[in-house]
Amino acid sequence: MARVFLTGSLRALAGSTGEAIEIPARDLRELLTRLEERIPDIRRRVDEGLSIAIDGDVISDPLLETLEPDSEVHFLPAIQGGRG
Amino acid sequence: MATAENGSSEPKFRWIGTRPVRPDGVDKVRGRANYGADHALPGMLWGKVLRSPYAHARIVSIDTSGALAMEGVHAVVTAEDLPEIAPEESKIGEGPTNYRDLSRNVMARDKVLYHGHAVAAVAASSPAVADRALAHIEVEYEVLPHVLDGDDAQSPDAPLLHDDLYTKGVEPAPERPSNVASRVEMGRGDPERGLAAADFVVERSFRTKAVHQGYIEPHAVVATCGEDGRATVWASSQGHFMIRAYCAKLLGMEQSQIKVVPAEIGGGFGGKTTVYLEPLAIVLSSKSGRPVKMVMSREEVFRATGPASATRIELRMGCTRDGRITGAHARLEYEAGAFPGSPVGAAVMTLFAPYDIDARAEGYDIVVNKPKVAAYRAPGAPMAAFAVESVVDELAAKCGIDPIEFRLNNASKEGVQSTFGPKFKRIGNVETLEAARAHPHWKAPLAPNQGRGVASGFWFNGGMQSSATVQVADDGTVCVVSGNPDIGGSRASLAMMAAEEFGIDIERVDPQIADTSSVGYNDLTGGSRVTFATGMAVVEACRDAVRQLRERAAAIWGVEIDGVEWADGEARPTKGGGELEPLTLRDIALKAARTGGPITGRASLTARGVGMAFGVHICDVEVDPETGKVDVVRYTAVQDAGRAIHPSYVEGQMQGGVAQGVGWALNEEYLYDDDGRMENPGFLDYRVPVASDLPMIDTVIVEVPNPGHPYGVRGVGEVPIVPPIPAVANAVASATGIRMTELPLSPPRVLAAIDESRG
Amino acid sequence: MNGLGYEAPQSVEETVALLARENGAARILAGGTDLLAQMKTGAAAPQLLVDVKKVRELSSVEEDEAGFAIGAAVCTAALAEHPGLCAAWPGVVEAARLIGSEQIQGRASLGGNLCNGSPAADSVPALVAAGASCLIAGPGGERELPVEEVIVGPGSTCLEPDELLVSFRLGSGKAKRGDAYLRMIPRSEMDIAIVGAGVCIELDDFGVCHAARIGLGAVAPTPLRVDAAADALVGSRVDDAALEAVAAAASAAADPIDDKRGSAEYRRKVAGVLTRRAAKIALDRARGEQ
Amino acid sequence: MARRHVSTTINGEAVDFLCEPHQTLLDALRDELQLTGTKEGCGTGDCGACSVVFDGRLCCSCLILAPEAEGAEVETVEGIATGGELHPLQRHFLEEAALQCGICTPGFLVAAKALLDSNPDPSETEVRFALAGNLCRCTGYDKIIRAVLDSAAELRGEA
Repeated sequence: MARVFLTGSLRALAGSTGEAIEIPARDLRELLTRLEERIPDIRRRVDEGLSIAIDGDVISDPLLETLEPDSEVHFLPAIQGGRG
Repeated sequence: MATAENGSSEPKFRWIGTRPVRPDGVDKVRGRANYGADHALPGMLWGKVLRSPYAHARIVSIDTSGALAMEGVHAVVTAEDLPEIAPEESKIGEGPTNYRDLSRNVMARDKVLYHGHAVAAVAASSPAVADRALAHIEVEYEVLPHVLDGDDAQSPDAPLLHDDLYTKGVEPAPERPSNVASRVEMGRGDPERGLAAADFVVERSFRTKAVHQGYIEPHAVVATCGEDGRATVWASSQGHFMIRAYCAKLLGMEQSQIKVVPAEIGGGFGGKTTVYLEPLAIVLSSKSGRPVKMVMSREEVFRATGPASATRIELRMGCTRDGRITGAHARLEYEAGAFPGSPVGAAVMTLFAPYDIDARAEGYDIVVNKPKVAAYRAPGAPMAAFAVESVVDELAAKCGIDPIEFRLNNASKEGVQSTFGPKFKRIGNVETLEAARAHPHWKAPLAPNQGRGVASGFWFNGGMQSSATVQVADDGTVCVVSGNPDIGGSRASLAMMAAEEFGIDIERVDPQIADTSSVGYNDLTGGSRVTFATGMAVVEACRDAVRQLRERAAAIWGVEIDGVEWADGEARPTKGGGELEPLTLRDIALKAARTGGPITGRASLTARGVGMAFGVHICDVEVDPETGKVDVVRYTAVQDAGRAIHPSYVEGQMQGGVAQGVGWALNEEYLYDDDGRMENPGFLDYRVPVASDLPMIDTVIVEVPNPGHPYGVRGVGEVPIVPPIPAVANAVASATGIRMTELPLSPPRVLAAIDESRG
Repeated sequence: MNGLGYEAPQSVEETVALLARENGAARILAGGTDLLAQMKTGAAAPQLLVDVKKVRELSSVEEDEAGFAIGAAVCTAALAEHPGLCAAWPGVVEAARLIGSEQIQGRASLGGNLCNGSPAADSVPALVAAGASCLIAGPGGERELPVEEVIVGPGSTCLEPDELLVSFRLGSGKAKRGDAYLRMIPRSEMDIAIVGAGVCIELDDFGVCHAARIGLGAVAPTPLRVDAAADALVGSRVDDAALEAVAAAASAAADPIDDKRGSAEYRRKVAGVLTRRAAKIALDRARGEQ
Repeated sequence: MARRHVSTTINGEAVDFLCEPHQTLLDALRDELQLTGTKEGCGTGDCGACSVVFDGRLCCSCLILAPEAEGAEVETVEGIATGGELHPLQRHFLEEAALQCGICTPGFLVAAKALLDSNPDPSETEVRFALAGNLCRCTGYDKIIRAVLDSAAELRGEA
């Protein structure tokens, strides 16, 4: 059961009030499929330039990463020119 | 001098932590190392770029016939020679870059968007002929009103740079185009509630000017492209794989048609993580049928390559009487230059990182008629740290608490949720603050007109993709092949890690930086990632080779592989191996042909477990009250490197970051006239620090190992430029009693502030 | 910059003849540290460069009982190696030694610094304070002018196209006289002066200043000789009151512009500060204390 | 326009080259003679990367006209090491990591050698002001100054 933290605009779209929502998923692909029920264009947003942090590890171009039962997933705006 | 301090038990290394001479050093002190402009080929032509004299204008027509007719001119290129690129985000290089914008920055299409924007290019028999040819290209412009300042660009009636630019990150999506390219917001908790509960609240607005990375080597390239459509490019860049990918994308070529050979790079600091000349050189060579060399003048580097953003930052922060920060809110406006892409996202992410507080930051990326910004060492972070660390200093003073104690009271540490989302893993923020507090500099006496400032700095560092191959020669020596340009001594660090893995002498390791056709893909040198990520690939590749060596030893001894262990450069039988003699690397390598063939280790990976890092700097300044001149009289930089592989180069990164930060704080700025022309495009009036401006820069390396790396490495290149601006500003405040919030702190500005405070 | 001619005449006469022949299209090349930089940015485009470094009178420093003749093309690094000049005119030598880096010092000359015509030229305020004069050769023979009369506006001098600055004349060393030069630059080196102040003070046997001269740089379209400031010293023991007066007079005489290097107000204020500080150094040197 | 023939001496060897009158000595060294150790960082005498010793004086070769080299003595970075032995300055720069990217190193070595040839025992401040004409953006100067001071001590036989 991964705990997903959504930032400002995503949280509004997902209609969640609290900081985090619980989503059962063994890896990122599964997580995104489940999240699509709440945010239909979540995959487009990730491709367009959202970074994802899994347990503190910021991943700029995530796809297959596995999730631990107590993993925390954060969606971050992509870092523009962020790795100079 | 440097003293390494760490609490953890210290594993015994033979090479890691020592200071061997870098393997590529002799060529560099003999003047034999080849940088971008040092390559020459038979029949080579010289390429030059015609640049826009206007800050904003429509290109009505370009007539190149006059230039083409000139004797000695072999080719002319305009936007028509480059394919129209659809807007598509690139995932490599410096983070999301829009290929359409990149193409239009390499050569203007329909509109010029800044003074110095490339409009056409020629290839001719000599630089002088090329210069004359530029004068024979007739361009008809329809001059448009321009906007140079981030504030003005946001007003509704400001001239629009892109009529198809709608602000991203705003819900609901806006209907009217704007100069605000995007909005980004991050935070934790409810800062407004915290601010309401604070005993002290400080609210200030900060301004910084655009500054340049200031690399001493101007951009340079030599390219050749044959009738078979195959190109070879010798480029001085921070990533030749990025150069290949960007050129292929902008020219509509396959990457297999382009080989990029890395020249030595004469400094980059993030400014050479993109393309300016390379695509043009390829097209000029293809049209002329001859190799083409292009070298920017220093004036072109200033007018037309990426500076760091000018910024305006508003910050409100509050704390309780006993020094606990209760909340903070920041609004960051970063100028992106002609195309979207300022590092405001990274600034929003990093500015509160040193502190365990509820805080929220919103950032705006704003286009203006100035050159497109490029990354500059921890992009976006130094300007934001200027704001946060200045206000933190003021709050500490209001509470009457020592500024380092105040920071320790609020320091983020392992397990704390960051304001950009994830919880911090193992970090050295507290240890770095404690090492600074313990340093003799912190309590040393000050002379009249002197002041002392302290500041923290953070950078998250990068992982990204790296590949390495390790070839074992039959004399038992090892060639370590990787694909990251070596800006500051990384060949030495990679060789040291390989020597440690093989257990052999470093002289027997030959680190090579290979071209794009000779090693697996490597993301660029940036994000302080090379020793971390490429280092990880080298270690994996060495371990792959060692496994093969153990297999060969097992075959020679006729035992199972787990009957063989590797230590001190030789294969040894595990316990119970009886009378088997150890086999050295050379012994096994000599028999490689008969035991299966060449031994080659290989690794390609996306590096995980990036080690975020912190720095704390202490700065003493002396301020001349009658002229406003600020002199840095003492400087100490403390930084967590996780593990210092080659301490001299870690110290070098710290000292270099300090010098750039001090220059940014005191004298560096882009000056523009009302027509959008830069007034100081040269090293005389764009004042980078010279040797006599600085004292010795003492360094303290703290080592809180990063669990994510085989040797505990954290990136070190970018953190050191984050603390200097606030450290200098806090020192000036301590010396003069005046809180200055606008850079640079040049003598005229400081004297004006002093006189104003005297009323 | 193409189709450029280059000549290296051996004598003053030959040089003057060359200049006359080209009537305006030729430029003198001494160190070239200003001229070549301007040619590269297109700010100057001569047809012919006349390299004068082979002409004896321009490339040597002569000393006799009357004083010094400093060749217009002698590089500033060489001035610091002339013991007599350093002893007699420390202010002039330190001003010359502030023109650019060590590398620039290996080429830059007092002649080039003056004829480039910059209001911020480092050597000129000190030469003005030292009462230096310029020997100028032309088709009609030689003439001598006080140095402050040579620069007539930003980038322009009173020399005719066919005239050549041969040398600077300076008096010989004198007891109880001291000169000094200070400048304000944002860095510690490698900058063009935001303000420059040259001061020369002569004391009588009782320690009273009986003669003074002050030159200011970068505070007007040309380097200035500021007699009002000098008068504030004459007759005083150059005490604190006199020093304040000279500072005020210098600030009052300044007529600076705002530009990328500094604001007018800043230049006016700092002109006073630097003149006072330079006067103090010149005083110490006049008293033989430095 | 006719190219001029220039005969000069570079690092002790007689050398001839052809150049356009407007070419600088730096252009001639790099493009006509393929001595690319001397670097161009600015072209206007503000960065020191093109430092050479010209007739015994430290100069910026970007501000010297190539024709002026006629009969002159030019010393470049390529001439600092002699007989296959690195000069102490070159060795100390390597041993003390006084270079990172290395583009400014040739200019620093030429300028530091010119300094030590005339002042064998400079103070830190004297070294800093003597080298103020050489810009470095990577090192913050600390290790460069230390390497020059250590080389001076070795050359004085005190190291």
